[in-house]
Amino acid sequence: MALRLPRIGTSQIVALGLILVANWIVSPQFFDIRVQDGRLFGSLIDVFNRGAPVALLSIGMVLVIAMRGIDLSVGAVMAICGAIAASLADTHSLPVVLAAALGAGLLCGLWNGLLVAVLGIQPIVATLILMVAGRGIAQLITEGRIVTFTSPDLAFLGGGSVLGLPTPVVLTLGMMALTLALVRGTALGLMIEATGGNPRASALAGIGTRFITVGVYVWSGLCAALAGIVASADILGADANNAGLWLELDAILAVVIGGTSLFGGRFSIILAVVGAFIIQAMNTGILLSGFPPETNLVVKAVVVLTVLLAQSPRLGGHFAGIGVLFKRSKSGGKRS
Amino acid sequence: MHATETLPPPLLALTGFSKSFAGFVALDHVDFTLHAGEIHALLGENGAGKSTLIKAMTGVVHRDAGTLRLDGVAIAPRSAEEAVRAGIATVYQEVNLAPNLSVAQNLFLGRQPTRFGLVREGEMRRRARALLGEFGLSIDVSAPLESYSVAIQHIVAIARAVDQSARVLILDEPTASLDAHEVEVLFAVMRQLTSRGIGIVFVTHFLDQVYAVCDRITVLRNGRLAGSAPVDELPRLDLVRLMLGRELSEATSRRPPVVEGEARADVATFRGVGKAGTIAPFDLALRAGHVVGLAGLLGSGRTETVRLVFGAERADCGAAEVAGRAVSIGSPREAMALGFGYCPEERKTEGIVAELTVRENIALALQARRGALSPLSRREQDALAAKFIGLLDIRPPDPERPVGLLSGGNQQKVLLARWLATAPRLLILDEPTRGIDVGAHAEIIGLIRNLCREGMALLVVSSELEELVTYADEVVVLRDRAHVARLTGAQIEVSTILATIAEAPSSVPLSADAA
Amino acid sequence: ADMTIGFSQIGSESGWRAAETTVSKAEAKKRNINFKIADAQQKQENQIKAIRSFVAQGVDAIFLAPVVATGWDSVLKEAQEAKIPVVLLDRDIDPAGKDLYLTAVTSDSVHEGKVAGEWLVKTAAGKPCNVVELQGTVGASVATNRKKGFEDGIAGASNVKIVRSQTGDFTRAKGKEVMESFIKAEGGGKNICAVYAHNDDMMVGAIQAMKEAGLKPGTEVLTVSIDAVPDIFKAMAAGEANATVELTPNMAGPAFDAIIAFKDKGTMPPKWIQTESKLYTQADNPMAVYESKKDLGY
Amino acid sequence: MIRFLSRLTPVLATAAVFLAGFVVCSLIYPNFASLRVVMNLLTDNAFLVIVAVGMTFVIISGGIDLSVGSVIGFTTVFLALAIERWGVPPLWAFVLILVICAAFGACMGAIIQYFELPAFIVTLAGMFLARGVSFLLSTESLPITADLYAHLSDHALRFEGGARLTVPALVMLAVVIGGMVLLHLTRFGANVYALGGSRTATGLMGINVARTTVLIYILSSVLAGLAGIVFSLYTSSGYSLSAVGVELDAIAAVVIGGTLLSGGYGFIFGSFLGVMIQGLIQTYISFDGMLSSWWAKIATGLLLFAFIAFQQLTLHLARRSRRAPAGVHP
Ligand SMILES: Nc1ncnc2c1ncn2[C@@H]1O[C@H](COP(=O)(O)OP(=O)(O)OP(=O)(O)O)[C@@H](O)[C@H]1O
Ligand SMILES: Nc1ncnc2c1ncn2[C@@H]1O[C@H](COP(=O)(O)OP(=O)(O)OP(=O)(O)O)[C@@H](O)[C@H]1O
Ligand SMILES: [Mg+2]
Ligand SMILES: [Mg+2]
Repeated sequence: MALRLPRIGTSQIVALGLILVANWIVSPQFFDIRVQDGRLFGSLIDVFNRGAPVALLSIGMVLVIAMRGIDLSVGAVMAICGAIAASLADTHSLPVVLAAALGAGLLCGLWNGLLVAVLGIQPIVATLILMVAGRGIAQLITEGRIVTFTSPDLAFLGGGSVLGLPTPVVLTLGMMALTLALVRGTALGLMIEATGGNPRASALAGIGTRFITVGVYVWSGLCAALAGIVASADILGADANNAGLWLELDAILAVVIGGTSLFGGRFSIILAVVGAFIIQAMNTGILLSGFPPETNLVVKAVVVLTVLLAQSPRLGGHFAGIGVLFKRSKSGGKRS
Repeated sequence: MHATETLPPPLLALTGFSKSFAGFVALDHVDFTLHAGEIHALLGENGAGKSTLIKAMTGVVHRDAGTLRLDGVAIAPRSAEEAVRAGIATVYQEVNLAPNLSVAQNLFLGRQPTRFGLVREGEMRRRARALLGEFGLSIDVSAPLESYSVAIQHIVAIARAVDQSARVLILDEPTASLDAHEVEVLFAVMRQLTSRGIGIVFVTHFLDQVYAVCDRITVLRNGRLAGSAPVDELPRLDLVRLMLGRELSEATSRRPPVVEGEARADVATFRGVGKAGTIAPFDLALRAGHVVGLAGLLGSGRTETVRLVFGAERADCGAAEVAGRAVSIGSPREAMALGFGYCPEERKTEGIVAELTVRENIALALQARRGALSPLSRREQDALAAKFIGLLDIRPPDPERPVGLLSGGNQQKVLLARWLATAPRLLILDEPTRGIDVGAHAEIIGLIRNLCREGMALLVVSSELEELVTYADEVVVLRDRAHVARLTGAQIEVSTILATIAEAPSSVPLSADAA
Repeated sequence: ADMTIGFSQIGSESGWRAAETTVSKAEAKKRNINFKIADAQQKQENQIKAIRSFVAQGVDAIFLAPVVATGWDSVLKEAQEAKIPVVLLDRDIDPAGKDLYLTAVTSDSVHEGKVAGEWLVKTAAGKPCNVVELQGTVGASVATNRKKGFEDGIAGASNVKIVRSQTGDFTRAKGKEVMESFIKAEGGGKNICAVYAHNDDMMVGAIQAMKEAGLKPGTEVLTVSIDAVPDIFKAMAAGEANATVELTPNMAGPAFDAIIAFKDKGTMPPKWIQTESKLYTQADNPMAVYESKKDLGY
Repeated sequence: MIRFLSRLTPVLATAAVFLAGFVVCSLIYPNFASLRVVMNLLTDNAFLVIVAVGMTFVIISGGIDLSVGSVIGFTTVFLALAIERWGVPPLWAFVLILVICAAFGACMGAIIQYFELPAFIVTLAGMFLARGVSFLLSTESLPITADLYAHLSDHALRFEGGARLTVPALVMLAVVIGGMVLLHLTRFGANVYALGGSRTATGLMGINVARTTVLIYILSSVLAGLAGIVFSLYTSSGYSLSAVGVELDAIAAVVIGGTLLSGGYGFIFGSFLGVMIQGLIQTYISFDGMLSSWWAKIATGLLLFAFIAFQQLTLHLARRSRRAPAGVHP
């Protein structure tokens, strides 16, 4: 990857804005927001609410990718943890349910991390194992059915709201803040970037690359667990067959749209989350547009390519060009 | 313009070359002329713009302005490929070969001998052996390039370019990691090429080499042309003044003699440490305020020795003692916990993290030793960066620039700064002055001496024996991956070291507890 | 009968399919048949591999739930050459391959859609009715057929028309998401008179979306979907869903009987054993149906 | 020679793992060790091996191609429509589709090269596009009834016991051999490795990086198109949803075969073995047949893990003698 002077991710934010405007054009009521049962309600809110699971996944994924890894198992981990949460919801208290589901995510992450860091298996294969087997485990838990629950506590995590914002959005913001505190409040972020940028040099500089590798996979597992809980809480049931299916690709896409290189190094959590919302804004736009579903993928391809081309260093980042106006007022280029 | 009555018309003529990176002016209307059959030194401080000029010439970097004429015909190569096709072969500053390919493939990539479209492996290997033979190198050419040390990789890169060069050969610091013998071989080859009418551009920081082979000198300073003259019209001191824009405080005088028997605390002792197939078991004692130098030919095992000491590779025999306590050093982290620091030789692959800023690269090792949970505050990092940018004169003095965008010599300084920042008890330096300019060179040697005075133990690998003898208190000579001799006191002379290196095996007995 | 039968199942993508697998196993057990199931994870190539491997193992008969209608000729020919009878379950294949299988036990998915459509026309009773449609996976034959059948069903009634149609991938989560956007796009749901979903799972999701948007499914908005999985009966019992068309998970039972008769007595079964597409509404005691279905492995 | 063998270690390890697996399966199921099972492995996985060969080039060059599965799907739909609806003679349809695929690959390669965008995303967009266009062409599955198809699918080298070496399998074997020659014995192949080793260095060595990159993606797409042709022969039909997720299977096979995802190392034959190992796992599971859907998935995962762990172990033992830097771990 070519080296560049640091930039702040104005191109992503501009892209998100443009897609939202496009949505408004295909669906004039896009920006209408009203309050319904104490909760904000509208297409714009839907974008953030529906985007929450992928945003959560991308928070973990961005760290893994920054370490030159990749985690294909997140979709399956979502299914496992969602299944555990849904099966326990009606018989156990919420803390127990959450502990069990998050604990399972942690274990999944630990497994991936150990395969990568200790056995030295290439990340894509190491996590492929859990991607395949994990969905099986989730189906084993639900025996292939959709396990439903009625517990209002768990349901709150999917359908409830805090200060008018849907809980999934709040959880995503919370997880993002926690992760930011963890990696940018400590030197972990620097170490991850160094290791991703040059693993040999970092090991020689005394960074515990192995430990950090395991750590980022564990974190990715936790994020996936949370996403799984949100997904289950949303439909009041665990659909082990479909929960999180192919979401790993969306999460990776979000991370890359967020400007993090798949070859590791510099990363930005906030922009990865923005990337996730870009994807969801596009999906919501497609749904609102009323085009026949056969065209969904073609529209998606065109939008993804346009967003990426606009970010291309060759095109000088035209979005970023607009963004320079904002950039001047802010100081420094600290990434987060 | 100098009158060039005796010289043939220029082979390569650059006029008005300019290049700026995001507002930073790296080249400012530089003119440069190369004649056929001439070796032309391109000199300047670190960051003066030498490498950038070369890259702009070959089209790797897109210049903002300037014209390029080869044999009077304007050309504008847009990539290395086009430059090569025009007859300009280049060895760039960092080894730029494919590490995963075999040596032979690297030598002939893109021009392998083929039959019916298939590469003739045997023929290619044969030619590769012959080509490297001219450089006095006899290695397994079917092994991947990365299994060899940087020095060998550099020779391979040079051999490739030499073999490719039709009109012009450009060498950007080819001698930075070569030992005296290799340098001689290279010079012989260069002279032979010039006799065929090829023009050579030669970048180096070793002024002796300039006077040994070059016909003409062009000096850059801060991206501008500072002057150009035939070698015999530019004596050494004038040259240095031209490069630095000031007088050089001559720091390369002899070190003050060491008082024998002076009591010094042992920092670390290694007994019988070695690794099968890599380096024979050796003894090494490192003491506070004491500099141990490692000397030897390419591949003699110097780098391997220091990697074992630092735990970058695990020894399979022997014992280590640090401050009187038996320790086992299994990883760099453990070594750092014992107060060791190691500045590796391969700065691109093992040293810098190109994307990270100067500040972050400097803070990296110190941060790793403190642990992730006690981060250096931004202010501490800034202070650290400011301190070392000033101390080592890192240019441009911008702590927020990604290190990968610095010139080679400045990257080396950042690497040094990283380890100096940890204030280690034992600092291991592998070729610390690689690619560093004359001015900074003197400063760094001064720095090494100061550190020593402050009680740090040093273990230094250097191919520059002149440099080594100015600060080493003890020189260990290696040959064929074994420590063969230990020189102290008056024995530390370039001539003695050279003689020891060259001696037939086992003629200098190595007493385990000498010195 | 001491028989080994291999079943190339499509996958386990939905509750209905899980039930089909469970029921098939139970039916096999009842008849003392050694029943091997290969899950193809929605991929035709995996199904072909599975059939080949059944042939290589020398099973007595092969059941196939074909993921798509075409592309079975050569592998079924191989089975035929090995003299292994093949029975299609749940879905049919292209007519060109008629003589390559013994019989097909399927429901008619066009018919299912039609039943749903006719119910809606009847219920709308001449009043203008805007329908939003939740399609199955794009390209899936069931989705195409159920769409076509529904359109046939409402063809005669100019008052009923489909205003929006999107894919919900047969899943609850997507069903809910798509319904949310339909509601917003159709003036907060006020313009929606009925929802038609290609399966019940999507409808369950859509019902949630409507409730969250403050709509009253089952009364303000009519619902009709297909499959008759237990959860839709719960919704019907709660008055939140109106109708569903049953697709029985017991396809294997009749297939076993046909095979046994064929093997033991040489009876040629009819080419098509059609299962019933029964319509259930709130009037059909949904709670009782729920109880009877809830342990079938949905 | 020793050097050469040591570079082949990953492939040898994979081969050993495959053979061991085959022996174990044969011990468990008597019918397993038959020519028929072996031939089925070749035929059933033919299209996957063909895309895996293309994928090997891409991955060795340091890239990735996620579009191949969709390209297969598109190819089958296009062929069905071209042959059945538009009346194009099958052979012309083959030529046409390969040209279209080549253009598609060229576009992806050019975008990756000239706009400096990550291959992962560009080919992901390619994946959406190819699948999306096949939906637009037709969402129904279309039978292909042309004589050539009937002829080709009947044509096979028959062995006793019902084993058949089919046309797809023969095409696949030819592609493997062709791929090996191209990758291991030509200048182009060396350039592919060089790109994976270091992109900048390759450019500085005077290799036309742009051309090589574009050619690599053309190759991958053309092979995906060929895989699509084979797939359509295999199923005598075209269907927009065919070969969903095949890109992941292909990538997994390539990586299991010892190719480094980060580029620079790998072997075509390893990828072939990688596909065969996956096929073996599937065959084993369908021979067992007692596993419920989820247990089958879990077993697939565990077997994959067992194979890979065993491969790591073999590699580790093979490398023990050679030096490996400790403490420095990528
Ligand atoms: N891609 C780039 N972006 C920004 N600045 C650059 C880039 N490449 C080089 N520079 C800057 O241009 C200046 C000249 O660098 P150059 O590499 O030409 O120096 P040099 O004379 O070769 O030094 P050295 O002796 O250390 O190799 C340096 O200050 C460097 O930081
Ligand atoms: N002449 C040679 N023949 C074969 N291999 C060699 C030769 N020289 C170096 N090597 C390889 O390079 C590796 C590096 O050796 P090492 O780094 O210990 O040498 P060094 O004394 O530090 O020399 P350098 O000046 O190259 O750093 C050796 O382990 C060996 O594999
Ligand atoms: Mg330079
Ligand atoms: Mg060395």
